[in-house]
Amino acid sequence: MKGHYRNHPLWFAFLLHRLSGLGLALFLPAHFYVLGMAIRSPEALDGFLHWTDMPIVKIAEFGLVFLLAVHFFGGLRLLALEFLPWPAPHKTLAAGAVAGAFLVSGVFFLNAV
Amino acid sequence: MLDLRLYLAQRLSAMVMVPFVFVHLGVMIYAIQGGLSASEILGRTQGSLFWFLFYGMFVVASSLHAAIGLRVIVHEVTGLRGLLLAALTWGGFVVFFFLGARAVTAVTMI
Amino acid sequence: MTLSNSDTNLEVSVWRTRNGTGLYETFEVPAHDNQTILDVVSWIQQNADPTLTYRFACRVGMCGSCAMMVNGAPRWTCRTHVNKVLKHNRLKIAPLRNLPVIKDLVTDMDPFFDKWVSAGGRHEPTRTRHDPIEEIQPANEQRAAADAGIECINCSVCYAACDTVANNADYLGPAALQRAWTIVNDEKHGDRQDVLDTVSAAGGCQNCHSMGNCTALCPNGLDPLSAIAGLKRATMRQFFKRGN
Amino acid sequence: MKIEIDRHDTDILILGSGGAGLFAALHAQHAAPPGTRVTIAVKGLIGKCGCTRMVQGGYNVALGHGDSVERHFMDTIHGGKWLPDQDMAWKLCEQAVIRVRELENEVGCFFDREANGQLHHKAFAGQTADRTVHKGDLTGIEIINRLMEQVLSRPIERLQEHRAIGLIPTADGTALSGVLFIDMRSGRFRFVRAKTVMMGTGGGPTMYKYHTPSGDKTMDGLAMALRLGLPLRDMEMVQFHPTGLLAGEHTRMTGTVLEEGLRGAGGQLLNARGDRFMFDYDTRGERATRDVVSRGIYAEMRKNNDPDQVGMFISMAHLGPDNVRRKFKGMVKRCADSGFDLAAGKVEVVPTAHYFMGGVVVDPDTRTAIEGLYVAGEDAGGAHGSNRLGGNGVANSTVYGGVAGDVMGVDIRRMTALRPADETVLAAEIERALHPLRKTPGHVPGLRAKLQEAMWEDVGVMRTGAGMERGLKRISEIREELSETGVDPSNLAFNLTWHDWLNMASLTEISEVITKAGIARENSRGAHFREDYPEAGDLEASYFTMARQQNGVVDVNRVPVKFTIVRPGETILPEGEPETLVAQT
Ligand SMILES: Cc1cc2nc3c(=O)[nH]c(=O)nc-3n(C[C@H](O)[C@H](O)[C@H](O)COP(=O)(O)OP(=O)(O)OC[C@H]3O[C@@H](n4cnc5c(N)ncnc54)[C@H](O)[C@@H]3O)c2cc1C
Ligand code: HEM
Ligand code: SF4
Ligand code: F3S
Ligand code: FES
Repeated sequence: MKGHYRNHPLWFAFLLHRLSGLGLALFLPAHFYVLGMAIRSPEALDGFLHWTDMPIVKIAEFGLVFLLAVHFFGGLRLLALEFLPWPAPHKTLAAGAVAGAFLVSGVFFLNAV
Repeated sequence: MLDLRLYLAQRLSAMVMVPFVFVHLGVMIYAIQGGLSASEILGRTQGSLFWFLFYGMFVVASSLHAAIGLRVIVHEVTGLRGLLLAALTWGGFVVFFFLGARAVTAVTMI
Repeated sequence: MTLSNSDTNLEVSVWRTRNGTGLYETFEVPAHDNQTILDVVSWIQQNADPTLTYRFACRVGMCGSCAMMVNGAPRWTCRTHVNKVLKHNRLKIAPLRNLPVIKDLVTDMDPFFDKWVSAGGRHEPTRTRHDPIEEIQPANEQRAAADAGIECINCSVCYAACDTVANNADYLGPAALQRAWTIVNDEKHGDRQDVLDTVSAAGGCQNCHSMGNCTALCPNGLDPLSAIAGLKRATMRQFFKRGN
Repeated sequence: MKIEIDRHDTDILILGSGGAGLFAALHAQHAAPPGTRVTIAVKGLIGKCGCTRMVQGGYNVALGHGDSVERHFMDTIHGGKWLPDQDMAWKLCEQAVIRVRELENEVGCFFDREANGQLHHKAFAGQTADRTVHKGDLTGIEIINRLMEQVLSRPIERLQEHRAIGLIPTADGTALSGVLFIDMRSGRFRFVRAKTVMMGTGGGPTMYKYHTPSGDKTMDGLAMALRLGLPLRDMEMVQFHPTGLLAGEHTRMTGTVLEEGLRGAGGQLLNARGDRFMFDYDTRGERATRDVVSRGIYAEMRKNNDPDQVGMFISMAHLGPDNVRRKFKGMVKRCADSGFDLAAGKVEVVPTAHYFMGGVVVDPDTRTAIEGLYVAGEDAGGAHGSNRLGGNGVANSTVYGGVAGDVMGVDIRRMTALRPADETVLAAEIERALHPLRKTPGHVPGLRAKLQEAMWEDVGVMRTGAGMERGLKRISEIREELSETGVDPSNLAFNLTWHDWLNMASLTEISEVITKAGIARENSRGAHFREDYPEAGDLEASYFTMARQQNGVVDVNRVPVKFTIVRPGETILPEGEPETLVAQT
């Protein structure tokens, strides 16, 4: 029990969830904006999508999928914790969520490169 | 800062998004194979009522969800409250929703 | 009795209130085998600086008066053995977080109790002293849920540990909400619906992010996190039942 | 030093927030006419100080298993060795029934149930029925938390961390005007006038080297009553709990209680050589009553006489460590927190001063000899006589606290005005508190240790006339030393050292009374054991001691006990009732 008291899975899960949520919320308008370009010209969109071939953009995109995955599984974990009257294997749930997130984003990443 | 209604709105929108995100993630993993192109995306989605409803509901849910999420963070970080906080929440929602609606129409309407 | 007048000293930094703010002052305190944080603080007041202020009463973990921040974490000091928290022979002791400081290590606990009361944490009777005592099976599920949080000593450790409390002044906090959950499960309570309404208002249970510091640090091993999750479910169920 | 004093008025003022204080506040608020101001003032935080919160075992009430108020009463009289005020003891037993129902039904406590849903009762030593209701082994937390919620949620004025330092009478001395406090947080004086005052500061024999009560209890109430000239009774009666934790002088854990149930469940007491010894003193061995076991341990300690190995040991390991861990979860964890293994090892114990039977003389309505002052709980004498049954302490404070609230609520209707204070007494009490601030600062804790040593050695578990005379001398030396020991006056806000000094002042004053009362009782009853007078004496001629301070001198008289309900050798149990209903093991 030495060390910092926030040093436990549930608090990290909270932090991760908040940061990923925030990241997604900032990305969301940008994402919508890019797709919205399709109204004016599919070419503009294409131009942008070519961009996405660049490694740095790939990484950024991977980051987004990662965020979504993290937030998604973290959210599922929270919903389960809050809505299902289970006895409390909270920490396992938290760990599972992170594992799930890595799995999905890992698959995405492997596919992307 | 949340009360029961905002909380429910956020949780319900999260639940609504579960299948959407699932599919969305799947589509992205699938689509990224071989790179993205506008025509590929548009070819799949344009004129499809299914995708219109799919992305339409996704946008509504995520706008609501994200607006409320930001509200919480803003309140907890800056201490903002009252009317200003409400204005920010709904302002956020409107921005998300407007951009989102534009995107959906762009990709699904001909 | 082990007269362990050991030769090692602890290096103890203690928060002192000075001119409206404060600072840490450091003391050398002799180490002993059986020594709690409260003993360390008492030693300083009794032998090094008679003006040091701290609070305790029962000295056995029942009154919840003695909690402080010890090496960064909130703890009941009368039952925290020095060895459990000591880092490099050093201790850093400060007043409990999330409450106004009165002086040195003493906080004003009124906000904590005000929230306890405003979360509906008070029994509304359904019987009087002239009625027999209600027969309640202890194994009954609701009773078990009520019993789970009943040994709270209102020490405010969870309240200090919770970052949501720190960032959201209106948030009722884990202890008060856990008390409300006990009441919601107490079949003797007169208006349980009312408690659910109270805890669904602006500072209520919905603000908890399940970060679990409360459960991780409760010195009595209570689980406010789960109690609050219980409230979230119950308030939601009530919402859909009533349809408003 | 210019002394400013804040003045403040209320109608009903309550000192202390233990079982007595909180119940008094609730009942007073209910019984008094609408608009009556009720104020509760307390040395710590409301509900978070005092001993009611520390109650482990439980609450005695005749509510089942064939038990009756008569039986509870007879046990109380036998336990008190015929010294109790019988009307008070009767009211205690009778009203406990109502009070427990009030606690369950109105205040919101939940006491443990049997599987069938009925109240669970257990038996403490010295009881002839399963009588004690409880909430696990944390009964006091349940009682005080629920009471505290009721009080905090009502319009009752709170003066927290306000230490009462003087009861201030009117100029003619027949009635009380109000109470002088130190607002501990600011260090300022505050005088609060009230039409009625209830004192429930809970005694607290913390002048002994080993003691169980909470740190805020230092006999302030009794010392104030003494200075006011009120009679105090049974002051020699200090109950020792046999098994206090011995963890060294540098830790506040020392003296705290290891629960009674450990011995009940088969825990063994071992001496330094590892041998059991209690059967040398009593056929019931470790399961004998508290006073007997305390004397047994004390006698062994004296025999052993080894400064490096002071205490005896309690050992549970033979019952199976896992079993012990399960059954005594709280106790095992508490010991572990302070570095001891109760489940598998052995833990060093000493008898520890636990409860004070003596107190202010009151009538069964809690009225005292002075108009406007009421006393309830551990501050009041009479209900327990020479010994208190386990479980009767919290019953006493909650029953009589409630009574005081009811009675004040009624009495206040005929008290139309607040009474002016005797300003000379007020000034004198302020002067008294300021005394140490004018002396050269010294080491107050050292003096307290000295007093605790003296009381433990000379006025402790076993007493002799010569020992107590020596004790008196030591006390008066300590008193003189205290009067020359100062406190740094530079910052009085929340100055604990100043309060340590004031604590010491109260403790020394009452230590003297305890010792003088002990000298006056030339027999052995209950908690008071004299090696030079080991017999109980003629029961028919039972007397209690009554101490009083006049012109600065404490005198002790003997007053015959009135057997208003039952005489020694008789019983009020119906013909043919079995002697005990407790299954014998
Ligand atoms: C460890 C322990 C275990 C016990 N277990 C049991 C048990 O199992 N069963 C049982 O029946 N009894 C038990 N007792 C005894 C019982 O707790 C007490 O007899 C009873 O609770 C006393 O109640 P009270 O209201 O008179 O005083 P307390 O509850 O002690 O309250 C006294 C109050 O007065 C305040 N006060 C003190 N001085 C001042 C001052 N100068 N100014 C203002 N306020 C002041 C204190 O801060 C406190 O709030 C136990 C006692 C202890 C110590
Ligand atoms: C199925 C997908 C999703 C689920 C299950 C989900 C679930 C949740 C839940 C339960 C919360 C509440 C956390 C709390 O109160 O502590 C939350 C917060 C949040 N979500 Fe989501 N979410 C999802 C998708 C999204 C998306 C797509 C975005 C962004 C556009 C987003 C942005 C946020 C933000 C900003 C927060 C606030 C974070 C905080 O308060 O710490 N979420 N989410
Ligand atoms: S829940 Fe635990 S940490 Fe919180 S106040 Fe109660 S006992 Fe203390
Ligand atoms: S730490 Fe705080 S956020 Fe919730 S789970 Fe506990 S109350
Ligand atoms: S002093 Fe009572 S809990 Fe620590």
